[in-house]
Amino acid sequence: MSDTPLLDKLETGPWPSFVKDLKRAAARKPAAKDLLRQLDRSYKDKITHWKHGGIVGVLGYGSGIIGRYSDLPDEFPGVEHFHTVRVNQPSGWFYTTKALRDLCDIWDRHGSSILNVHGSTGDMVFLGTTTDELEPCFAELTAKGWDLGGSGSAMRTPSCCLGKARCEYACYDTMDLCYQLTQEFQFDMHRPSFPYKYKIKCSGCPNDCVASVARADLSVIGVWKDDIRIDQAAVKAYAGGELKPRGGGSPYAKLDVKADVTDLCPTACMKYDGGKLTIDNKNCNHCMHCISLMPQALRIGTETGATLLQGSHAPILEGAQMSWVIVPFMPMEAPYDEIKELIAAIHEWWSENGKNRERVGELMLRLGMRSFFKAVGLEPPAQTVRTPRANPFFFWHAEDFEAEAAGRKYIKL
Amino acid sequence: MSDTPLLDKLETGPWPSFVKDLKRAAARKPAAKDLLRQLDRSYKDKITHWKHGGIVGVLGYGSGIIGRYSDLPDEFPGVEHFHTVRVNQPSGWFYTTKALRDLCDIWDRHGSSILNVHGSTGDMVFLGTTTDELEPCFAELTAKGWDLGGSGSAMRTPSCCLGKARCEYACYDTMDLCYQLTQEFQFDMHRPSFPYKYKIKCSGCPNDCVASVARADLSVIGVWKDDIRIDQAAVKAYAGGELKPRGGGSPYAKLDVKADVTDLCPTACMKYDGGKLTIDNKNCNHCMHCISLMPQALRIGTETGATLLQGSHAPILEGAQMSWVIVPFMPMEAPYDEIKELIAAIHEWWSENGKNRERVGELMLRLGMRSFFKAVGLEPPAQTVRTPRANPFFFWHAEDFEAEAAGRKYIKL
Amino acid sequence: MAERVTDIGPPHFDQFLPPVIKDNYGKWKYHEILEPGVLMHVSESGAKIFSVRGGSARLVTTDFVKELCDIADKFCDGYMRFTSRNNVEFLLTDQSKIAGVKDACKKIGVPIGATGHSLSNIVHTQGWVHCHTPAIDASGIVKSVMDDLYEYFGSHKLPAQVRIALACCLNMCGAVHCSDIAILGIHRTPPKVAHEKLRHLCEIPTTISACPTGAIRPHPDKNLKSVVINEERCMYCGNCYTMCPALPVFDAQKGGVALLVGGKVSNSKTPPMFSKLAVPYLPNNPPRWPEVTQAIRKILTKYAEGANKWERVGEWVERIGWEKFFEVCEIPFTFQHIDDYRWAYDTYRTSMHFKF
Amino acid sequence: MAERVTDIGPPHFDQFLPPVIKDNYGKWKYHEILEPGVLMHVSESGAKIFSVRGGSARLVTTDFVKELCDIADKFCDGYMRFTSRNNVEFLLTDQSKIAGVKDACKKIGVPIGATGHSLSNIVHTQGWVHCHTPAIDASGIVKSVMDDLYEYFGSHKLPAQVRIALACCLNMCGAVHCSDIAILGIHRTPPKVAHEKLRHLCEIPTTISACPTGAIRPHPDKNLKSVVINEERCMYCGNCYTMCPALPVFDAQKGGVALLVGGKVSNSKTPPMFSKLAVPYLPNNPPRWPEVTQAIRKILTKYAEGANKWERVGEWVERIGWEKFFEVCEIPFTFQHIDDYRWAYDTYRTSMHFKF
Ligand code: SRM
Ligand code: SRM
Ligand code: SRM
Ligand code: SRM
Ligand code: SF4
Ligand code: SF4
Ligand code: SF4
Ligand code: SF4
Ligand code: SF4
Ligand code: SF4
Ligand code: SF4
Ligand code: SF4
Repeated sequence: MSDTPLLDKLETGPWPSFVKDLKRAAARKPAAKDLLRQLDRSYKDKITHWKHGGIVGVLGYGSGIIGRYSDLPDEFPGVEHFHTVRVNQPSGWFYTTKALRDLCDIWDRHGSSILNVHGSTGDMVFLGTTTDELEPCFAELTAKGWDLGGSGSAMRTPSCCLGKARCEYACYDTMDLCYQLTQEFQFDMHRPSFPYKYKIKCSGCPNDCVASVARADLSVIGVWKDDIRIDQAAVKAYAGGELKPRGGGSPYAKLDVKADVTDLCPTACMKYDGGKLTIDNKNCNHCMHCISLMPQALRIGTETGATLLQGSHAPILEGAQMSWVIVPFMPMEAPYDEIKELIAAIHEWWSENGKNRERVGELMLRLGMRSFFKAVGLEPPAQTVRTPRANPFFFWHAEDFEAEAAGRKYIKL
Repeated sequence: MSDTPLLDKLETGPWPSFVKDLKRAAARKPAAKDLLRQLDRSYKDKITHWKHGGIVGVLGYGSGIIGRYSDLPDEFPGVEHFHTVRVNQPSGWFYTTKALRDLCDIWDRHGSSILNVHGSTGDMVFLGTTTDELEPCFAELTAKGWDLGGSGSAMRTPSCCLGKARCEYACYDTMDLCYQLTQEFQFDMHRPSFPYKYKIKCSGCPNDCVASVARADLSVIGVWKDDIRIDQAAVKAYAGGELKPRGGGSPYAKLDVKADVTDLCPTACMKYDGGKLTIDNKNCNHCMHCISLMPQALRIGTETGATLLQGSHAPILEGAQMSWVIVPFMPMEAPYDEIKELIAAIHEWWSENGKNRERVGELMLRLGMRSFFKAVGLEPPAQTVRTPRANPFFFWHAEDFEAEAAGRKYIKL
Repeated sequence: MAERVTDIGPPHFDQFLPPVIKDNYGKWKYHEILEPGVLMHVSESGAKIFSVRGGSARLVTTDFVKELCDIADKFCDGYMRFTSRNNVEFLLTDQSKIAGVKDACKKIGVPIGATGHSLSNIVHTQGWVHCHTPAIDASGIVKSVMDDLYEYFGSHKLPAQVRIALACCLNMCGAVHCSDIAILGIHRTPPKVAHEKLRHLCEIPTTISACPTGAIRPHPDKNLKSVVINEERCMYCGNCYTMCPALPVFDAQKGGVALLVGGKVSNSKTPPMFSKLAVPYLPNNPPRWPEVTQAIRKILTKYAEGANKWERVGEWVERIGWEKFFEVCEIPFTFQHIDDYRWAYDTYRTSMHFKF
Repeated sequence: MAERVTDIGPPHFDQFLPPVIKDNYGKWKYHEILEPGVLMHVSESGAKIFSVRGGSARLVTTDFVKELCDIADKFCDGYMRFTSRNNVEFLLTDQSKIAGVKDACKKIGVPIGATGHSLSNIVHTQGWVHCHTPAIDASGIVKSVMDDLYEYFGSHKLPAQVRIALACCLNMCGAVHCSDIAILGIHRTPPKVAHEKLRHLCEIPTTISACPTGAIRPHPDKNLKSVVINEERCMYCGNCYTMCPALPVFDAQKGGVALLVGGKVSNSKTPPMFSKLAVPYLPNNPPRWPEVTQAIRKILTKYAEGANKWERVGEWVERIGWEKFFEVCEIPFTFQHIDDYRWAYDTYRTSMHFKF
């Protein structure tokens, strides 16, 4: 009889089977074999068989490794220790086969041969090794130019969409920014000393292909300030059906420019009279809908940069948050001093004020936006709110009264 | 020189001047005269000159009177005492001149001759009398069939739109319900024993002409369940310009049925092809827009009743709330037993659980909707939420597990 | 002594209804607005009732009410009513008498209007006329604003109806929180503790628990039997003063007016909306509050110019976006605009949906 | 011993880019989706790059990665990448080689698709494969759901793109909170306190403060040096377990799956939205979780039937209204659906905008 009767049921079906795949590693690796056996046991018991993680790592680093031990080590000795190694991915997850084979070889030598491509934060996750293999594995990785990603209360591995490498919508160089920030914050990534985790994700445009708005303490999203570029001939070609909507990626053969594009524009800032398409760009909110449906007719503007949004995280503790706008527009060119300095200022404010395990977004809610903006030296932009407050409970500081004495007015009359 | 140099500046201008009017009373009433003088002083000092109210009232009642004393009694002896008497208005604020003259005469005899038609809650507010005039004034009022309204932690004077008396949109008899509920809760209105105030407002349709959704612990808003009645000939007359939009109440001479009506329908459940107007009534959300613009072509349905919403109040303490749906549809016919029993059950739950000065809407937030719905014996309707929860922090009770054991399923498969 | 009559409630409305209403109760079919301030309702039976609507200061005298009665007696068989916004309505069946009602109203200074796309009467509160907590007066500001915007009361010029309300303190008795334009009296300094009075007048635990932000603590000197206020936490709501007269929250110099905009309560097209902070502070400037009237006129004018047909103030602002509203009205964005109370998070812009 | 190398960060991406990308970096002009799973990007220079996208289990072996490398070596000059949803992309310049890539993928069981209006790969987490807090497995459910919905991965049949994500506990490492459909592992019973272990393993103040609802108190018996849990307040979030291993929150019978729907992160038309609770509980039923796959299929099918063109799941639901969504999907409304956490108020229906 099979060791893994329940898992075996996952070998069939059209989607790639991790069971089939892992059985290959199991054939040569006791850890992989016991992983499957213990997993099958979990399928039977409907419960995890991993103990609460312990603290393991490589010398000098406080992060990059997640310790893990089986709670049934006698039954499954191959996974008594089964730590993971987070390998910092390259920007945009581009690889050469040479590099990938190197990584595989290292992991075949020092671990279970099982991995995630990739982890949810972005790292390549090597799944399952023992404590004594950590240091040799790390040495081989660095020798080949690789390093560990983040874990714990530290800067986490930044990630980005592929941006200018292969996307016409990229408003700034996501891959370069991601690389530069990763380098800039190496120390903070490997030596946890923040109140909690800190994540950065870089998307090249409001399509947000790395979901940064939902899962990055700092979301950097590309945007343009000027006008959408229009190729009227191509608009005609879409209207005529020679060009397919969304580059051919939809079930719909032909675009009805009015019904599909201009009527669905959320700001109603477009007009199409059957001939010429016009856009009132001052009222466009960069939603990307029109551009996505007619990529050959419409292009993002040329005065480009990024919006910074801050504060998203998963629901623990206050409920999930999405990031909100803190800087509507920042030019985004190497060496990226402005954003680097801002991040450093944010870290300082957060480290000084944040409670243990308080994300920066939670701290902003707790202390209020004024405290944040003042501390990092930013003006509060009207774009930071979707709507101003409805309640009348607002504060006045001495500096407000001083400003009034000096002539501040709250509306121009 | 005038006693009231600042107020005098409010005698000019096209809008009715309360100063001019009150000066008439001032000519015969010292209280009215000193009211204006003290008010002028406030205009100068930019500060109120009323002391924190004291407890005064009529025998056996704990409410209906708001005590008020000047903080400058020596300067303005006429307003040393200046209490108000809240006279419960008749449903819909309908009066005969006979009744109004009676009321005026009573107030001329026992008070300042100054009044509000009407107070924000709905009462006719007699403004300004002394403690010793309260009982005689009350006696004369009751002799003529009038009674006091509410104040303090009590049932407050219910109010209603004029409904079926003069409005084609009324989905139930607001004036009758308002009267019946006022009578039903006389005891609770005059003897404050709730945790805080409790207000009821009755609007005949979703236009909500008494703003009940914003300022009633219980908002009763008329609605229909079946189809909007369409007179296609009248639709044509609107399209043709023979009938004016909104009965003539707008600056626009002619209706564009598509642009003005169907395109603005929030559920997009209407169609107009230039000939016939059709409505997918199952998807109509009763917003009233189309009916309001074409009152001669469209009429509310015939299966009518009311939606109950609960919980609105001004911002103290948690921030303002609007009422939310607790019963999507209740037939609303005399003797209104169902709603009376529900209100009684709500009061019981609130009185048992509410903290001092906690509105029922705040209690619902604090204890959660399950506690409320269970206590008053209602099923939770899907309409109670605009959207289900986004956070994953939900509770399970023993009764849920029992129901599951007995076969409850959370989706039909 | 005769037996005391109590708990009789108000008179039944039936006795106040004109015969045409009794006969057609629940049978009204449609209405027309014949001109600003004049409504005609038509019954299924063919019967008609005309209503002439007039403005009132709400704060009135019995003299004024009797003048109204005179008009109703002369033209309306003695029937009249008031509206939910404190206007008066004369009810009549003989269309030819409308002109008479209007003339008579003119004589006593009652303007006709408030129907359809007008600016109706301002719902408001007591102010310095009768309350102990106001930051501002009510009636005087209302008079000033209505004088200034008079043209909109008796016309149908606006893109939709506009409803202004005023409340003289954060208790918001005017229920201003869902108004197209809300005029709100605000304090801006923490209460000053009158220790001597406090010990006699106030219950300390109740006072402490009245504060929504937890700014009040027992005074460290137990003998004082008083409290101290953490001024950094206080947002001047005055709720402690409601519970304890020894905590006055007034400051004649700093108090003033905030304007909130974009609220509504009808369900027409969009659901009811709260008003949101537009102008955080305008000076308290009796007797005519020029800054307040000018600011409101500016907002109203920009709305009238910018809104689509049928668009309420809030619908216009939501469509163009608040950042554009601030720009159009030339209102600088301030820290006060950013919510930092209980549900602040829901007001933040968690998207790229903004304009430059 | 050689000097230890640290803090070098990842290799610079430059070395991994194919020449056509280096040459046209930042110059891409537009793209076409030639067929499901096959993209063509065209540069201002006229250069083209083709990308063939394939599905992966994400939990893979070095054997599998080497197989991918074989394909990339054969057809792509050794260049490839992974996507933000754990798909693999083969990058090539010679259009004629696309067929070869597809064939080779077929041989190793890699399906082609995930572009345009498809269902892409399921972002997911560790589950029983590696984590200490899961209520459910991750990889097994993903496999089961993708097997069932396979047809949508390699086609453009849907009204818009659909993104499913899975997280095995409330920590939500899959960041499921903004997904069209979210599969979430939930515990439904309070942690069981292991007093003996607790005293050795956990810091009591940290444990207490970890609880968002304040359900944890010090044990009244001081000698125990442990805690008690107020079971009525506990909503099984597991945060205390994260801080203290002596508070396991598992129950093999009661744990299971909740489905949340309607989230998105793109700004296209509508702003990013959270996923909302649709199905509060489905049993944890390995190895194939049939109730979960069926429920998801039902929701997806109803969406595909009911949505307008270009409408994401959340846009569809918001348009028809949640009460209609529940009706269409035959999901009974329960107390669990009603928010009662921090910002609950904002989810309540404060309008008449509902349907019967
Ligand atoms: C490996 C990974 C899941 C995966 O399978 O991909 C993961 C695994 C764990 N996460 Fe995570 N998280 C992972 C990405 C995420 C993400 C997604 C992201 O980063 O984009 C999130 C949501 C976004 C966010 O940060 O809020 C996430 C939100 C959490 C949280 C809740 C944080 C919160 O503020 O709500 C916790 C709880 C904690 O930190 O105590 C957590 C905790 C954990 C721990 C360390 C368990 C724990 O309680 O200590 C898990 C270790 C599992 C193991 O044994 O391997 N993980 N975690 C992901 C990291 C791989 C990588 O480096 O690429
Ligand atoms: C007279 C009136 C204003 C007016 O000029 O019309 C009024 C006057 C007062 N209100 Fe009010 N409220 C009046 C309608 C309202 C309304 C509107 C309504 O009822 O539709 C509201 C908002 C709706 C609501 O109930 O939330 C309202 C919300 C408050 C509040 C805040 C309640 C809250 O939950 O946020 C307070 C504070 C309190 O109760 O301590 C308050 C307190 C007061 C007090 C008693 C002052 C106090 O702190 O104790 C005021 C007495 C003034 C005086 O000296 O005459 N008043 N109050 C209104 C009653 C007249 C009438 O009976 O017809
Ligand atoms: C008389 C009055 C009811 C009463 O019992 O006193 C009333 C009477 C009518 N209302 Fe109203 N409304 C009255 C206060 C309200 C209020 C409450 C308020 O302002 O505090 C509202 C909600 C306001 C808000 O949303 O902020 C209100 C929102 C409406 C609407 C929705 C319009 C919109 O665009 O949102 C309609 C529909 C319409 O105007 O076509 C409406 C329609 C009507 C109609 C046409 C109903 C009918 O067929 O008879 C009545 C004449 C309207 C007109 O004058 O143009 N009534 N109406 C109230 C007159 C107040 C006044 O003197 O100005
Ligand atoms: C390759 C990838 C970026 C990367 O660096 O890895 C990518 C690539 C592209 N995305 Fe994306 N998106 C990628 C993840 C995302 C994500 C993130 C996610 O799913 O976690 C989103 C946000 C999803 C959400 O809103 O929940 C995303 C939302 C979009 C949209 C918005 C569509 C919408 O209706 O909301 C577009 C526009 C479009 O499809 O026309 C878009 C458009 C594109 C374009 C057309 C951009 C371009 O011109 O090259 C690319 C091909 C799309 C296609 O396959 O149909 N991309 N895209 C990611 C592929 C993931 C996968 O394997 O499935
Ligand atoms: S986020 Fe924008 S720039 Fe980046 S890959 Fe997606 S569509 Fe392209
Ligand atoms: S990007 Fe969006 S808002 Fe801007 S014009 Fe296009 S559809 Fe309209
Ligand atoms: S709420 Fe409806 S029924 Fe009542 S007066 Fe207004 S429009 Fe008529
Ligand atoms: S009442 Fe509103 S939702 Fe219903 S059909 Fe008319 S406009 Fe549409
Ligand atoms: S709003 Fe404030 S100041 Fe004005 S009447 Fe009400 S409680 Fe008094
Ligand atoms: S005014 Fe309000 S916030 Fe300030 S101390 Fe008093 S109750 Fe607290
Ligand atoms: S979601 Fe929870 S159980 Fe799953 S990997 Fe993350 S922390 Fe572990
Ligand atoms: S599981 Fe969550 S809610 Fe329950 S006791 Fe632990 S931390 Fe508190």
